[in-house]
Amino acid sequence: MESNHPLTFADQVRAMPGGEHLDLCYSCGTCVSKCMIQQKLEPEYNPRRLLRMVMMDMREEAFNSPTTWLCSACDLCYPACPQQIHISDVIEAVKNLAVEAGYSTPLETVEVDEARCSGCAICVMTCPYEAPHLIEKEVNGVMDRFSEVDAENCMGCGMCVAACPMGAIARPGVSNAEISSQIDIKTQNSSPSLVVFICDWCLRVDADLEILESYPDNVRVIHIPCSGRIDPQMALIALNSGIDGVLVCGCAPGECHYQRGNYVSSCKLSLLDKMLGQMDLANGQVRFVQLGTQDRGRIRHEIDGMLVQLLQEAS
Amino acid sequence: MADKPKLAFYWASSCGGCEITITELGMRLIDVGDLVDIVFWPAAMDFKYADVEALKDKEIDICFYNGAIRNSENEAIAHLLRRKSKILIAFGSCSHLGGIPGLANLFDIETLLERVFDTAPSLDDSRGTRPQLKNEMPEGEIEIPELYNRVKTLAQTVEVDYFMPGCPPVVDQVWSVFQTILAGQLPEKGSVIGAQNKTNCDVCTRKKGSSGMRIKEFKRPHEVELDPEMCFLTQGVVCLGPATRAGCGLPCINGNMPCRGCYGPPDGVVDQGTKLVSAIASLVDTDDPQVLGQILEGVVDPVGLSYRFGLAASILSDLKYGK
Amino acid sequence: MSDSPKKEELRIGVYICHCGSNIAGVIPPAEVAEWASHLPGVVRATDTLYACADSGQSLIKEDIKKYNLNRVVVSACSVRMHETTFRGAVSEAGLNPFLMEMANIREQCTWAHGHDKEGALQKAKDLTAAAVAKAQFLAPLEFITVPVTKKAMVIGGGVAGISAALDLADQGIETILVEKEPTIGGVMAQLNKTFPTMDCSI
Amino acid sequence: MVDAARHPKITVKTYTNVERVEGYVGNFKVQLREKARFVRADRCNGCGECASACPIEVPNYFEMNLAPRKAAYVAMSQSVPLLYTIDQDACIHCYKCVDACGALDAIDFSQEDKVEWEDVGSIVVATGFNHFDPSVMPEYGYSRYPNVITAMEMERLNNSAGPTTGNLMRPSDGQNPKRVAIINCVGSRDKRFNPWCSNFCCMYAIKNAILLKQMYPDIELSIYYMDIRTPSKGYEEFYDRAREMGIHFIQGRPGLITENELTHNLFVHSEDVSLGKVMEREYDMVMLNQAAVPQPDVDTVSSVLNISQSPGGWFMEYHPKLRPVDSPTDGIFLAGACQGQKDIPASVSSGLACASRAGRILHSDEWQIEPIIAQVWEDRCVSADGKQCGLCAKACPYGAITVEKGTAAQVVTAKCHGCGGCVAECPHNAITQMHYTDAQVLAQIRALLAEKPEEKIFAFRCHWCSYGGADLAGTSHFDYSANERGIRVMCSARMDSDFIYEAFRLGAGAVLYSGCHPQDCHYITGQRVGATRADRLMRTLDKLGMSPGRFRIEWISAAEGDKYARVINEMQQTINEIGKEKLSQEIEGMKAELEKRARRMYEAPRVTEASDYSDEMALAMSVLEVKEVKDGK
Repeated sequence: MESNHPLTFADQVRAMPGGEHLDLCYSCGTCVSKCMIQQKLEPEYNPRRLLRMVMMDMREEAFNSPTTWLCSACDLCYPACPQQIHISDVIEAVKNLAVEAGYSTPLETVEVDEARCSGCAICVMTCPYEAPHLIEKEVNGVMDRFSEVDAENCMGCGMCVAACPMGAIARPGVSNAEISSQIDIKTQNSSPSLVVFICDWCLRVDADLEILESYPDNVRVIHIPCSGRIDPQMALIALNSGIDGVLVCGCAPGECHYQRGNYVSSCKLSLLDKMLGQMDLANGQVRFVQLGTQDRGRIRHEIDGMLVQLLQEAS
Repeated sequence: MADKPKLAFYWASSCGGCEITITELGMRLIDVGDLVDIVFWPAAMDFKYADVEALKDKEIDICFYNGAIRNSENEAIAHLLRRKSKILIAFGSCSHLGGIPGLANLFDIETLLERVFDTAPSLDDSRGTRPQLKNEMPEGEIEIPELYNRVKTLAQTVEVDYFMPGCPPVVDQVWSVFQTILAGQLPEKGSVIGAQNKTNCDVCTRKKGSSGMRIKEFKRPHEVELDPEMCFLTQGVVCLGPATRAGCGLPCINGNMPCRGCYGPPDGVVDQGTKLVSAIASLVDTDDPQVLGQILEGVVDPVGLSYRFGLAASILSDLKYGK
Repeated sequence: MSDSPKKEELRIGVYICHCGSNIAGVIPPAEVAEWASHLPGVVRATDTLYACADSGQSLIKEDIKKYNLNRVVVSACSVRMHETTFRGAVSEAGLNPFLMEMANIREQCTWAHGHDKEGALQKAKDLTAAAVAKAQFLAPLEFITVPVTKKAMVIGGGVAGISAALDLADQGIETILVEKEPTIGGVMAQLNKTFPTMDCSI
Repeated sequence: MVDAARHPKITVKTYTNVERVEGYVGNFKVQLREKARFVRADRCNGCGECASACPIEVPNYFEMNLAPRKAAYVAMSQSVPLLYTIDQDACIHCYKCVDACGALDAIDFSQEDKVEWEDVGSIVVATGFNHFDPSVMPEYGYSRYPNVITAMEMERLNNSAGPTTGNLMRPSDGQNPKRVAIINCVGSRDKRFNPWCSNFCCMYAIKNAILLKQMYPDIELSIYYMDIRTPSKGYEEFYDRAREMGIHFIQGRPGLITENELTHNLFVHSEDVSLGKVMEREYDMVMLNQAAVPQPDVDTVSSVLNISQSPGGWFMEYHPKLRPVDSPTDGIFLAGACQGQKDIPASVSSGLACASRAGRILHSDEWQIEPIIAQVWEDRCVSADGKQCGLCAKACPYGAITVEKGTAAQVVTAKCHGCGGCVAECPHNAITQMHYTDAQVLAQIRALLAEKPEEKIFAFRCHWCSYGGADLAGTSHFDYSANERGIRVMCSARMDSDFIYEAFRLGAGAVLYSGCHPQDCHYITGQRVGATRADRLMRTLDKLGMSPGRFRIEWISAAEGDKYARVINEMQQTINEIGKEKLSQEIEGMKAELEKRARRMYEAPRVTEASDYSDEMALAMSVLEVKEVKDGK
């Protein structure tokens, strides 16, 4: 029945694709328990409450809620939702409305250095959120092409930073230099040195984070937002600086927080492995493991296993 | 310079294309001849090593050294010319990055010699002979240079003042470099001359990929009808353009063939190969782990593809042979 | 075979039910009744607030006697709801129950076409006319009686099956309790205590 | 249980399957197959010697496979009847049991399945329900994490007759758990598995919690719930009692369970909805309160008994409110959870209700059946003048028609259920169905298509399914086009092709031919007869050049109100797309052809009269319209 009163905030969201079944939500909390953002990033993050705000037409609260901005549509929650509501679509709809209303994202997003950018559009093709796009601009009299990042869509995962062959795109805190500078291990004893690049989202439980910190300093842990942020060059720099092994940890297939970071890094590392093989250097020095949300305690096996293998390799 | 500047050319381990590119200057070679005094150019003029040794140190103003360091002779002459010349330019991909000879780093010496002297298809019977460093000949004892285990670039052997990339460097760039030298406007030491600082994509006019456009299957250039208007990556063909310095005027891309990366990495990038691998791996379009493996089968020879010219200068070589 | 028609004079009574507001909320029953009164063979047409209620049924019964009706058409709810009710009412007034025909102008008209009142009204008239048309060819029928085997079968030996079997048996009916497992008891027998009284389950 | 076995009037037949059911209310014939137990019921005294001698052990379904049983077994010690059974799949024929039985000589391996027919007046179906297997929910790790168990496994573990004689032990290390979590709605209220609420699990969770608290006072118990539903008398007080005993109630459906590999302790990840905070709590054991689902063999039972199912697989009742324990077939009643999820009080009361409903029939000497059966017109039946026909007999699902050459077909009144299939199949209109004669149906068709037929969507619906579906569309207020005009016959087998030709001849815009889904048909194979005729009609009408979509065949159950509304709206869409002029052209174009086909209808008795009457009716209806406009009403 077409009602003639003006479209409420909830109606607008319902009109968006994925927002149709919004009202089926009976606030059971499964999505919040599957999602890791509240645990790892923002205590106020709560998709269930955002749906309630939409249903109750609480427009301003919804625009100001961190949930609107931090959801990276990884869809861990959607297959678990008993009412089969596409929660990330609803959040995206709210975000689009918020952007229209002039709100902006609190997230650290990437910027393009136009002095270096050659407009090759690799970042445009890589980004799962379609944040970068090519623009034409006149620079001292000559038309030139650059990539420009739409801050509202950028989730700050850094996949484009690793993909850019020029290093022309960067996010403060995870630039190539800042990561490479952490690759140094001064080993005194004979135990093998290992660099562990680990994404922020593949260890679900805090207990596993403690395991990670419990290793002596011959194991150097480098946190990156997504395993997709890894660049094979960093692995080579590590090996070249005398480090014995490189372990890259990403999320299990289908569970990447930024949708495709784990596939991207598994491609990079298998190509790197193939190249090391061609140079007959392939002896398991570089490994990529994918940890699922239910793989509690597996990080210990992976690191211990690698250290043992490196020890055998060395002797 | 008071009188005519002294110029030297040397041809180490390379195909000689860089020498020919000088001759391509054509009539302009004559003007160069008037302005400069070429004191050493084994490929074109009959100078001997003794003539170079006879020169005072730093007497040669500019020395164009092309070719990788493959054997003891290349190294010796490199040191000699370093001593004798004020400015030493690594001319062409081989001296700049190792070039095609650099690909020898994929194999150790024994495999190479075995291939050449034993198992090569053109051999009818191989008695396992190997070249000897010293040989007694009727005319007397002759020596041949010793083959090093690792192909090195010029900069990995001696201190190099300027780098001029290209396989070979395009003749117009050579001419413009001559002019800058004659005008004495060379930039500060260690920089790359005869090329721009951004990548080929900056100058390439093909239509680039849009968001979400990804590679479902890698194809080799001969396996697909290449569309001259579209960027190669959007057609699943790996082009090294995005990771290669601009300056060659895109002869390959305009000839509808993907760029092979001979001009080396752009400013600020150390290792061209891993940068390219990182880029194309980001474009693979699947979220099914099994399909991932099949797609990567399409990249048949990753080292040959991404390090066609830069293997000697790459970290992979350092890893294999140690610093 | 009573289908050969005696040329008896058709006296059809048509009753349009309001069903409170379920029908009257969408279409005007009085108008339908007035319209139906002009249909051939119709001698009595009126609307009633609740045809299935006692008042509605007694109105039909009195009309059958008063107008000497030999067919009755009731436009009201679904046949699955009150066909037995109206057959009962009609037979109490001495008319063969199978000379009553219903038209479903609630579930299949007003409730489904609330958005198109005009269309619903036209449809209600047509459905009533169809019932009147069929009424013209209705013949009196007698229920067929069949003998009843005085035995019951309960398939499934769980708590529900056992309760049914026990009750039937206590009514003196021979009962066969069939269970596919080796023992009766079903899921209940597997339980330890049962809520809310926490007593045993066997 | 025991008094059911001892009751003089009850004969208990266990290890027996129902294979075929025939007949009708008051006169059912049921074929039972008593599977061979290889134990003589008259001799076995349940001593169990054979079991202790038997070398074979297989998982015991009764103990939820937590404990073994022998090939010669009784499900539980209080089995009724206390009669051992030898499981053919497990038995290796070592005959040790025979020696152990000794003089009693109760074991007899020559036993065969016993198949017999039983005459009964009424049938009560009480086949019960099954439990949802949570292993299809990887997030809870059932069958991967040893200490995650289901509700029924918990029931057996803390049952004194159970595998651990009532001592609750953790499967991983046999210790008594200190911290136990119960997770509700596992597989219930979940669109991925079962959308319904299983009715009793909230109370079931509270019962288990209280039981455990009583057995192990220092145990720590948490129940994860979305809503606690305690609807009946005494239930809310039961819930309060649990709270007072210190059982934690955490509102928030857990999204995930992870396990510590070494200790096999479980971590339940959930949002505490009241606090809005994600939390992870450690437990020694987790019980998954699994959903109630229909029995796996529900399709076989519904086809044997000829009763239909509502969505999800529960048996469908005649009317959810007015006749909740009756099945659509007279004389068959649905007791307990097989009709829908129920707790024990509800199951018992529905069992007792079925007893009284069945009693209604069984206490009367005779039972009335609606007189809507078929009748033959001997003078028109060609078999009477020696021709070979018998089409009516072939169409009858119940074999109620006997045809011998030289005499007219005979209908056995008792066997005829009144589907009308024979009437529509007879090419000579020599057989009619009381209360649904050709004349009556034709009169309805003509009255309904008297005004602007090209706008109308004419729907033939069968009483049991699609008419019920149309009703449900109304009760659920699914709007559909008011141009629909529908008539009701008992079965789609009754929908004579002449009716369809007649409807199109009169200019109907579109015609819907609808009935039950194949397995739901009230008359066993009636639907198949209707379906073959409908397909033939579709081909003929296509050949005649009818635009696609104007004649549509849809099988709609009484539970598919939304489908009925959708189909009618789609047909309205089709008519709009075809457009008025093309439609009337098509109707005119096909008139002659349809006239030829519908002519056969007019030879039927009284049909001619019906047509004159209908003309009179159509005229009256149109005049009334005109009159109305004139009077400006």
